[in-house]
Amino acid sequence: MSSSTAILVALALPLVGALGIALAARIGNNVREGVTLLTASALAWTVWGLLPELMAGGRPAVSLAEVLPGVEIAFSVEPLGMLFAALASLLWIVNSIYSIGYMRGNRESHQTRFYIFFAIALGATMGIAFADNLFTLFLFYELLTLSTYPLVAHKGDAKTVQSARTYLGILLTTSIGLLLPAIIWTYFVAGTGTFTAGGILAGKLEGPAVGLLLGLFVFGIGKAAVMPVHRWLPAAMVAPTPVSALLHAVAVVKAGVFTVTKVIVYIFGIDFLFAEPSGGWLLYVTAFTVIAASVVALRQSNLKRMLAYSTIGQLSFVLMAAAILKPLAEIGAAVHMVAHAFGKITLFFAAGAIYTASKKTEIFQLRGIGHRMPWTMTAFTIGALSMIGVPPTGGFVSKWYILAGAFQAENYIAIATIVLSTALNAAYFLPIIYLAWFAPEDKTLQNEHGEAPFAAVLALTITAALTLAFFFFNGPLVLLEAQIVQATP
Amino acid sequence: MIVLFGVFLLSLMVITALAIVRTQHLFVAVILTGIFSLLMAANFFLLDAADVALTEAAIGAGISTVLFLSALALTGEHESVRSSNRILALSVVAVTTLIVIYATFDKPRFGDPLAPVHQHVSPWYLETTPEAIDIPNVVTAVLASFRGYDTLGEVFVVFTAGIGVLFLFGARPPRNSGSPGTRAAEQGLGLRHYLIPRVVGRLLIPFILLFGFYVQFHGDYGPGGGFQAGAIIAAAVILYALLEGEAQALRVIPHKLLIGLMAGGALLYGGVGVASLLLGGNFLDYSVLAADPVAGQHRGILLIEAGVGITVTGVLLSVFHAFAGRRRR
Amino acid sequence: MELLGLYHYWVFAILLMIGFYAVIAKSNLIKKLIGLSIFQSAVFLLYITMGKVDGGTAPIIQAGVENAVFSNPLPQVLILTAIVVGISTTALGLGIVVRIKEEYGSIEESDIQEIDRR
Amino acid sequence: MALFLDIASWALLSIGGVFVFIGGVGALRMPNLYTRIHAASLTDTMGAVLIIAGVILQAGASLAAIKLAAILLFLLLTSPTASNALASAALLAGLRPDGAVTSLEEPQE
Amino acid sequence: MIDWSVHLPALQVIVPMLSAPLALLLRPRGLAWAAAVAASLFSFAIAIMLTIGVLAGRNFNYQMGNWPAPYGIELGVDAFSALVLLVITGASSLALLAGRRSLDSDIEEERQPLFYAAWLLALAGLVGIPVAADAFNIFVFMEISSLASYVLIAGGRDRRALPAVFKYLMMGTIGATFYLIGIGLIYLMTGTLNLADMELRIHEVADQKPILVAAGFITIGLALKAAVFPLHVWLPNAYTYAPNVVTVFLAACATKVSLYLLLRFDFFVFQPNLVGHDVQFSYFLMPLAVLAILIASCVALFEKNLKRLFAYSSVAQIGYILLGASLVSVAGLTASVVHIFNHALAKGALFLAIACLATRVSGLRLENISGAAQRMPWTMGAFALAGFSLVGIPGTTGFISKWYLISAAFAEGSIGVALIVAIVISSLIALAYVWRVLEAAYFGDINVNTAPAGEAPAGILTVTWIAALANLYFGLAPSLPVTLASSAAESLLRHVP
Repeated sequence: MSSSTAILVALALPLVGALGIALAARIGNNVREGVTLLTASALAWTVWGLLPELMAGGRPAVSLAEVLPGVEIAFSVEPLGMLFAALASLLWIVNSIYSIGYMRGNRESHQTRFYIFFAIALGATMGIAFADNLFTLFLFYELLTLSTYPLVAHKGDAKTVQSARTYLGILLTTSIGLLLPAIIWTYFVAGTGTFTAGGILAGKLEGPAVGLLLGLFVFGIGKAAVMPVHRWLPAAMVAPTPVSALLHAVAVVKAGVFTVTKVIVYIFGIDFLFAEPSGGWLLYVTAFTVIAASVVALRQSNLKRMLAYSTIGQLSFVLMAAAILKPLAEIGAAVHMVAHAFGKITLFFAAGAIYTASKKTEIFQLRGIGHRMPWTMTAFTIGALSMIGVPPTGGFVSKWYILAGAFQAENYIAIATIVLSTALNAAYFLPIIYLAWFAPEDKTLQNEHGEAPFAAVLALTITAALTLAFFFFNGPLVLLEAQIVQATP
Repeated sequence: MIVLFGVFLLSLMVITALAIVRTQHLFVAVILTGIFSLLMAANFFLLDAADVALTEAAIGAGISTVLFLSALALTGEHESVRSSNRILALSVVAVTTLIVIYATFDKPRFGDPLAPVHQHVSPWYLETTPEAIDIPNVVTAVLASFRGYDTLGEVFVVFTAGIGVLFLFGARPPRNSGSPGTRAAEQGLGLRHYLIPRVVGRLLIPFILLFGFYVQFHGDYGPGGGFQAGAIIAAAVILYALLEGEAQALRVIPHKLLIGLMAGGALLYGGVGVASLLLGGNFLDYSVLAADPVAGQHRGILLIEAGVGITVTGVLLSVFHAFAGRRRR
Repeated sequence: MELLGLYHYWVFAILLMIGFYAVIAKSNLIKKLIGLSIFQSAVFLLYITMGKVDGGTAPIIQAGVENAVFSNPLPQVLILTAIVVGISTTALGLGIVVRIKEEYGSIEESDIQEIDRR
Repeated sequence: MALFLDIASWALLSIGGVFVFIGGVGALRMPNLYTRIHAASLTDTMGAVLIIAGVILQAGASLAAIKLAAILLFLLLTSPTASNALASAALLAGLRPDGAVTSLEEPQE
Repeated sequence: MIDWSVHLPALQVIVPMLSAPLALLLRPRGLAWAAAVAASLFSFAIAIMLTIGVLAGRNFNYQMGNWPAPYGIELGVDAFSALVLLVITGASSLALLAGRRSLDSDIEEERQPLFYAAWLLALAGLVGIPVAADAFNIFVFMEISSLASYVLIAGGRDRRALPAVFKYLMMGTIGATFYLIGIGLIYLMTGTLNLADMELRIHEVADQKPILVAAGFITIGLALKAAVFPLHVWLPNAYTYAPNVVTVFLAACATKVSLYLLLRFDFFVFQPNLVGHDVQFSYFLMPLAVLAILIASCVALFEKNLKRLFAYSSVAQIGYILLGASLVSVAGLTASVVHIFNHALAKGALFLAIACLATRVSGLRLENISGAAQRMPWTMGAFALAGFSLVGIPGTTGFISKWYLISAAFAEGSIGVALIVAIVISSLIALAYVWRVLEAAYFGDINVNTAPAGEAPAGILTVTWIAALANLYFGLAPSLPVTLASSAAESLLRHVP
């Protein structure tokens, strides 16, 4: 299969899958979930199949249609997108396994709708990953937002719909209100929106306008959850855990940071932005978000909300890394996306597993749960350590690169933030681990339960393993991402 | 002398208009409107617009008064005193008027033969008509041939109005509808019990019809044409309906026939256009209708005027019947 | 003559005003229609006035009469059309008024708004 | 001769005008509908006849004269009929000829 | 043998016009409908042929009765009018095809021939305006279309349709009469009625008072008929109480034609000659447009009756069209002309979807359709698609308009930014009101006694989906409207010195 067709297949597969799921659902649930798994693995296979060519420095591309003069729907694969796509497609398999366990364990309703929209969301994610220009990216960005709404509003009761509305409201408002003008502005100034190594705005725009445009982009891409447009993420936690796990730890939020990084690298160009002082505010905002989010996370009692705020922090962490605008830092940003993805999905899986097994959602309920659910809590611990950045977990690698970049740029604010946030992460994760393993469980509330369903446990074990493995085998990834930086003159 | 007369008429019109707006009694208002139209017609005549004067007299003073009266019969004759949003009205109106008056200052002098109006297009009509169409009445020439497409549109406006009224009155009136006017009942009976009007009316109707046809076919030579003729003929039939009762009138000219007239006239006009299209000319190019272009023009004008007359008659009559017959369903 | 010219135009303006006022201010629907027809006939007056030529006659070419001055035929044609359009509008409007009377039992705008509000 | 015709026609015209004037005054001043109709009918009988006759004399022997004559004839037929119809309509509407009602305003229905 | 392609402009008008009396004579049930559909489709085909011709660089001029302009009446078709013709005939055909069943329920059988005749007359009148090149002829056809559309609206079942129509009739007639006054004044100063001739001859008298006043009267009169913001009061009720498919037809094209005329007249006749007229034009229309966009959207946001909700949104959309025009730049005009096309698509599809709903739901209010999507998924799907197009979600036609409008505004500098803010805000409001409906339909729980029995009839549903998919198609491959619009914009601006 030629690489350009591979791209189209990768885009079409999930949608076809969604159709297949809809039809299979008439036959039976097992068939339906079979189709899901099949689609997921097929997708992963296709996407990973693109990897070798990319490592060799190839840039497969395909253009579909020219919508307006100079504005076309086109796709191309480059390291960042490849990374993102590979990550999402890989984790979708794991997540599907997990969802089966979770959805059945909790006897959720509308399961078919759930799987269908999940597939569509993945399709949108692929579109974002492979988008070759701003317009195409925006297209799939909106599709992702709309297709995840039913997933968030899954439960359908008043409270859920309310927070689902917040979710949709913030994401659509920011995207139409800020991102779209930013995109049109870009096209208007540069005459094109195609992602080009080294950026397209150099010389086209200078002075405060750059800062303004950057602002439109950063806050327009609400999925990146930079404060103050982070509110949707905690709101989205009403969704079933698999959704939170894949979408709000990986697909959606990563789509956000991924887009921002891509804009910084390929639209502005890091050198141009580095030279342009008016873009400097990004670092401060993200740094602030990192700290603030961690502090808020510290004060959460609900496990999933705590994870949500931790996610916000980590996202801004990636952005801050990108905003350092040094090659090493950019690599670090990319690596951290992966590391955080593995870690955070593990944590969410664990949270979901706990809920499925024991219906526990609050942190203080977790006293001594480690003995009842050893697998789950082990995975949880690994994930938490990765968040903090303790070797031998993936989190350490990324923090290392970012720190190196910060030193390279002699950017002391960044350094301080990294150190501080590490401390804070430790401050809100370690107590849980302590409670889970060493605190005696209180007999007052009845908790006669064992491990979560097998599928769930299997899934979270796999991700935990990935988290560990990433510490040792991150070479290829770093090489791949290095291409971005070398590409920039 | 003429000047004084013109001023007199205009002032009279203004006074009448004011009276119309002021009176509370709709019946009076309608009658005054008729008078207003007559004054307007006289004024048009002073301004050398014989055709327009005739039309205004026949349609403005005649038909529209009849329509208003029959509508009044169904709705009641008194206007409630309160009139809404005076201030707004006055301000809007004042502004408009001031603008219009402002416009009058650069206007070319009244009756100035050198005004652009008389310099550009109309001389061509006056010159071309004798050789191209060869009928004395230039107005008819312009109406029927040079701007025949407008007239076609106009016929269809009338047609639309007819359809509209029939459509509106096709709906069943609800049970709890308002008080039936007394006059409607009389229209039902006609003026049976008035001997003299019936006799005289019967005597007159043939003459009115005759005059109608005269206006129809003399339109090329003097003032007149399809619209006026249609109105007059319709008036004759309406008079008949008033005398003999509407039911009788419908027996003479049944409803189906009226519809047929409405559609037929319009189709006749359009058909002439299509025919000229098929004979290789442009749409409504009568010259191709006969070997000799001028003869063709004559034929075309005759036909389309007939179409106009038929449609107007049909529409006016069906509208009248629609109003008059409203109560007794 | 000059004055008379302006007088014609001013009468046009005044009639326009009267009709327009009736349309806006009157609450009675039939009165509104009457106002509308005055409004329109004012415009007719404007057109016909501009067609007049000093010492002209109706544009009907008599045989044998040489170099006669004719008034402008075009405005007359336009107004013939406009008059017919006017009567058509009036007829349709009256039809609607009658139907309103049947449905609402009143032809006063304010009453109708009242009825609809409840 | 022409002079004589002119004088005659103007005489007719002015007398007709007088009649019209009288009719108008009557229509305004008379106490009730019937009397008013009576006065008004004067206008379109005598008034009209005399004026049109005058105009005919002005026109001389031509097509116009014949048309005018026809108009005259129709007027003589219609206007009395109209007055009659009006009066009997008023009677039917319940207006009694005793000067009770002194305005054109009909009683409200 | 006759070369029919020469006669296309004339045929465009006379086909629907002459089939109206025929439809009236076709008494038996359904035949009138069939005739109407046939005529409408035929004129749609003619419009397509004209468009092809225009795209091939051919420009159609037609001398009625073979009398040379300016003495006779001239017809002319260029890119702009071709686009408008497409919109009108297409909307009419779709609405008629969809309308059979729902009209049967709205209108008694014996009245149907009259109704369809009126429909064809409305169509004829509407197409007559873009085709005509003669100021007075435009007036005549304006009246045909207005009278006919009064009739169509009066066909509504709800008695409130009648006062609505009466108001429409009043304001419409006033608008037309204003236009007539304007024409009269211009004629008084130039002695011609032919638009092209007028443009030339108006030049030497351009500075005289009657011309300025005429410009004012014509603009106001047309603005009245086009429901430009403060003069829109007739529109909401008229659209709300008309029969559903009539709303589809009129909402798609009635006001558009007046807008077309407004632009055509202003740019062809006044812009070239009146000094600084373009500035006055902008300063007069831009504030109105912005107000329309913002206020009407807000009203729509709090409206509970579906049809009135989208009627108000129409007022806002008219604001968009004017906004683009008021920039007096190629980009701006392209945006507004494209939006004439796109908005017609979006609104047409929306009202078609509403017509589908109306076949099952009684009383089109927000609370009645809660949960409707579970009973009529296809209808609501089309509705959602059209709704997104209205909002301007990428991939739909609405997005194309927004794209052009915003990029046109960027060229305007500081004012442009303010305009963009207004546009963005109103799109968000639009998003909000569309979403209210969708949420009620999809996530609201079914109310047993008002919930629809089942899916709408297949026929109307198919048509609705055709319209909805057209939104998608022209959103992804908008070359046709964009090409027409840009050449229209250039031809309009060519007249501005």
